[in-house]
Amino acid sequence: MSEHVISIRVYFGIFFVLMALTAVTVGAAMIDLGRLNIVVAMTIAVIKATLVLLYFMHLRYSPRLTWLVVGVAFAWLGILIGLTMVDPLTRMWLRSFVPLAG
Amino acid sequence: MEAYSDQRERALETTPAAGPHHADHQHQFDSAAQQYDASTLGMWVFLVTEIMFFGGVFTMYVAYRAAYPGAFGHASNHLNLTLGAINTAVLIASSLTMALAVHSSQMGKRSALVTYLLLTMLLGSVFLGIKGVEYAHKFEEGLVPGPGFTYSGPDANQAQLFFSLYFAMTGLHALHMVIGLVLMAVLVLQARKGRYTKLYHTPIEISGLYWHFVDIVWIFLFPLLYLIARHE
Amino acid sequence: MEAVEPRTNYLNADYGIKSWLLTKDHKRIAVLYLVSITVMFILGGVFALLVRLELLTPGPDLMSSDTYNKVFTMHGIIMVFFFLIPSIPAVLGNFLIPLMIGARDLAFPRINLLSWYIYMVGGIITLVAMVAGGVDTGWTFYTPYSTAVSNTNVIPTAVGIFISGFSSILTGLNFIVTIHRMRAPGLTWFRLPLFVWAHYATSLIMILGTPVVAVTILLVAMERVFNLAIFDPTRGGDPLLFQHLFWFYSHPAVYIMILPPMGVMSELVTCFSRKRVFGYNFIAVSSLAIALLGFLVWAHHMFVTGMSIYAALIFSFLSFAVAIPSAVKVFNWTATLYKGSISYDAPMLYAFGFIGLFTIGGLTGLFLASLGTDVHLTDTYFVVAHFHYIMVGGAIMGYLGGIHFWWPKISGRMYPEAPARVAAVIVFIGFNLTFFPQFILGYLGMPRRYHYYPDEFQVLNVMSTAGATILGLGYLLPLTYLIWSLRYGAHASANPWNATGLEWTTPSPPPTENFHETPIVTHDAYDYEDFDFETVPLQEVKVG
Amino acid sequence: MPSFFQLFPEQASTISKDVDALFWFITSVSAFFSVLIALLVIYFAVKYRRRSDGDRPRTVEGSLGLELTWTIIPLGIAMMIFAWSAAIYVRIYRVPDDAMQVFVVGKQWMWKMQHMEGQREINELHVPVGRAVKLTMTSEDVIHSFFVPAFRIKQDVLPNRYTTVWFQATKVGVYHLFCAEYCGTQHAGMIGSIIVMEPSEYAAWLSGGAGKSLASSGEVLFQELGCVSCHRSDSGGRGPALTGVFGSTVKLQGGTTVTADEGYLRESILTPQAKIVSGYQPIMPTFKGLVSEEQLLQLIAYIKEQKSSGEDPNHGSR
Repeated sequence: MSEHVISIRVYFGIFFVLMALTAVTVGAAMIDLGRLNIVVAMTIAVIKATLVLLYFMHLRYSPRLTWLVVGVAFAWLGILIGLTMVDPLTRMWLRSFVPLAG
Repeated sequence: MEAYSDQRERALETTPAAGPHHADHQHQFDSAAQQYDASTLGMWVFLVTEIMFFGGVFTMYVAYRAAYPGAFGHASNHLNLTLGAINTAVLIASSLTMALAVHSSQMGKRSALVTYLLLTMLLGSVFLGIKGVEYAHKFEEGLVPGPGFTYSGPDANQAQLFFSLYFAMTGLHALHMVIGLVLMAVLVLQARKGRYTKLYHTPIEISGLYWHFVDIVWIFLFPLLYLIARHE
Repeated sequence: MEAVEPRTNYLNADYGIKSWLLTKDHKRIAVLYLVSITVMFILGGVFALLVRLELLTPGPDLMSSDTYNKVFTMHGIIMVFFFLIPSIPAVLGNFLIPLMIGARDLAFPRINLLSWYIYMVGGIITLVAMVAGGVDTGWTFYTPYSTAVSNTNVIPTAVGIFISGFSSILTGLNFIVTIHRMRAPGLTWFRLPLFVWAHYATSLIMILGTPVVAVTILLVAMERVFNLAIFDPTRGGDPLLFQHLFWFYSHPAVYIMILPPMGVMSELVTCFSRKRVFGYNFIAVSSLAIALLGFLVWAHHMFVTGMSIYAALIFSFLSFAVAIPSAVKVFNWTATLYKGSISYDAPMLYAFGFIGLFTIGGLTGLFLASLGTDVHLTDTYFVVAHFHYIMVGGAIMGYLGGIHFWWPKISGRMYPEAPARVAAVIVFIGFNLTFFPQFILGYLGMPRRYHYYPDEFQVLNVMSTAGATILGLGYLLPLTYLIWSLRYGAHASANPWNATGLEWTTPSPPPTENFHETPIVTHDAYDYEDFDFETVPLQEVKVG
Repeated sequence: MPSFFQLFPEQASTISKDVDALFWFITSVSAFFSVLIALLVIYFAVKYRRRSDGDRPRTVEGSLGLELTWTIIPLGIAMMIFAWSAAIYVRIYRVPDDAMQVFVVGKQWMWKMQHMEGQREINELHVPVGRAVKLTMTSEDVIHSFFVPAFRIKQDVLPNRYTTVWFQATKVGVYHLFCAEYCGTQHAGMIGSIIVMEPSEYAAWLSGGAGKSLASSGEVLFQELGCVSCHRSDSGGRGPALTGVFGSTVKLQGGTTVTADEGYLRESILTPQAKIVSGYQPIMPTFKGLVSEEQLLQLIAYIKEQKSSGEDPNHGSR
């Protein structure tokens, strides 16, 4: 049984980090960073999600197969978004297509 | 993975094959350990499908935000940031109480388990309540896509895309919350009956995985929906 | 063969409707699926015949355009979502995977039963929508036609398909966990039958792809119900985005349909040539390669849609790559025949048919992966012919081959051999006569989904309709004699084909718990050289 | 028109021979491999048929060399087809600069064509032989697809967007035009003819019954809709002057730029707020619902003719 008991202190620690990161992401959104705004927001979201995955969801103490499963999920999410976006992002390069109007 | 059949071979040594069914696992498994491993793997695989399910909507979001950054920025500012941020905090807190519920079940503390589950349900309900208030505001302000859409900002058409995605994403998320609440209600009833012990509490664990996943979805929804172009 | 003694097996362990509807036995659930998808197959087949009858003449004379559009739509929806996708996985996979890996059941028997109920609910909703007026969007539900224009039953049909998607997801989930966690001692990954490998790859596609199409179809319904703007071009929506999300699943779905019959092929070819499969590792890994690469090629359905030409170049390139693992499989099966001891039993005839038709189906895919020719051929009958070679010539041939092969295991009875061989030949001839002319029609430029057409296309259409009639008769034969065999067929021994594989080590039909003792595996798959052949003369077991 | 029964479609455009060459190349590759597999299967099935129930064939071990051979050779052939076909594809969609322009609007269930000279046709398109023709197409409702088998071209026609394709006919005659993307009840009836004529006959056809040219219809609209009050020909208007704007690079607010093509002009008329030209106020109202797809194309034809140099405005060339 690959069960692992995490101490309550760790749970509360992660909780406070998550709360702090929420405050940071709201604060960062108020500052004009240009294109960096979205990068900062997404980086913080990824960090928060990773913390939840690793500690609340015990991924850190899970077998390698679980890591593989999670990895596959995000890889396929990447395929879905990445390969889909190849089309709209390059659509106007050669043909005179402007995406849409309306 | 490769070693798994060896693992099962070991399990067989302690549990005679196809022998009398033991109370601590279902008949198709050889041991409680195998059942536990299968159940958690099953939940993780299910979460993969959930990631792809939300992934479809996220793809739509990415495509349209890339096409209409301005419209999305303006429309985003019509969302209530305070309520959104409070909800984020509420949901993270509910994830904490859920983690504590799992912890209590691992320790075999029945009453703490029930308390934490109820707390999680309470926080989940608060989240849904606040979401309901936000939805009501959107209806009053005419920000619901369709013929009644009265939006004063520029690019009203593309703003409809934003609000459609807002309702689709938060709606699907809320639906998952409701399912989670139902799951937890069942867990509370079972826990009260003493169904879960220090040795057997797999349903608590895998429901916890589900609840944290719903939290993760919100962790992405919050900045994507509420935090665009807030500095303008 | 020894006298038949009453023996408890999964079929006679319990009686009554309730014992079936509440069963958690994977074998009984497989039988439930077998009955339901057969009904769906007959329905879809009737629609196909209606389409072919209408196209016998150039004019619109059998039905109105509206009806015709609904008929081909229902043919597509029923065959794709309610027959082909569940066919081999839900029937043969459900029945055989636990048997093949030496387990007592799938990991989650209740979820398995739930998946059948979900399938039934989705199917019934779709059929009700059909009876209540039908739907005319084509099985592809392209927006904005499906969201803004069609005034048919799009919403209930979409909901039905959305629901049935979860049946597929749960089946895939169950298989993955079962294959990971419940293999018998000694059954390492590279000792697994290739049927199991194929189903593992199929399950990956089911869990990774199905959710995307589910949410997409759901949003199409939402757009109609709540007037959301998701794909609506008048509010800035991009109809091509729908196509991307739709094909992200629906192209890999083709591999959901073809990987399982490929798995069946490996079992048939080895058993009936009594040889270890040639290049086991390559066939196993090529299944995974197909599952992965299959997700990278979807936009080859969109080369003329106004998609970016750079995206078209990338997707075309990747589409050629996915052809390779399929080719590897075909070459390996052919090489397996070399120096074998080949018998011509009915399942093997289907296997020969599969190899031939799948080869043609796969190779004609090159025309559609290739950008320059796809522009001319896409949306024509060339595409129709191509995917029917894969889905009917490949998937259904494989399905029928598998059903014959495992029929003794499932039913405990032998089917009559002579009519089975005749049926296999008729299906092969009827199939080619139906679909080969359509390649030419497509090259000449006849578009798909046309209710009526210019006169010069008639001769080929008449050939196609004639073939469809033969094909339909060919399918009726197995339906008849298989049902006949349930009562009059000879009793089957545990291993009538002298095949390796754990499923043949347990009696036919198997007991509810599958194995009285958990088997311990010490050999590689298809180890026919060290196999202990039973000397029961085959003739005695068979009736034909 | 094609005969009663045929096996090969007509070749009537410059691209069709190239497409067919590739088609027959892939056909021969496919035929070769199909026959190879079929012969091997039949040969093995006969030669190694089970002669007695006691047959115990020996295992033939897999061979890495063989596996690599039948991986690499098909891969090589596939890559060759990819390169060949990609070259043809780019040709089909890269419009030559000297192409004459025709505007196409698809709707359920008809094709509406507008020539630059003002002729309008429904479900028929007259074109001269030997001249490149560029089609700029849009749809009023659902997705359609402009398919001329004899030319080997096909392009989907989308609502709210322009797509383009071109062809150059090589043979005088009448050819099928099909809608190839399912578009509803009368999809099979959304057909028409491409009528390829000798240039002289085409000129005669053009001059018969010609009304105002597309650009002059656009000019009338430009006056009627009041566009002219802001988009004055000098630079003092409240909106940017449109002389020479087509094909130029426009600076937008926020520092980005955009090429002023048909799609950009269309968007600017229907959704003026989407892209504001740098130095101007977002004051233009939308003309969505006020102009039809055909009128939009007329306006665009007019704007295209407002060249800054003294080019001949009567030709649709860019």
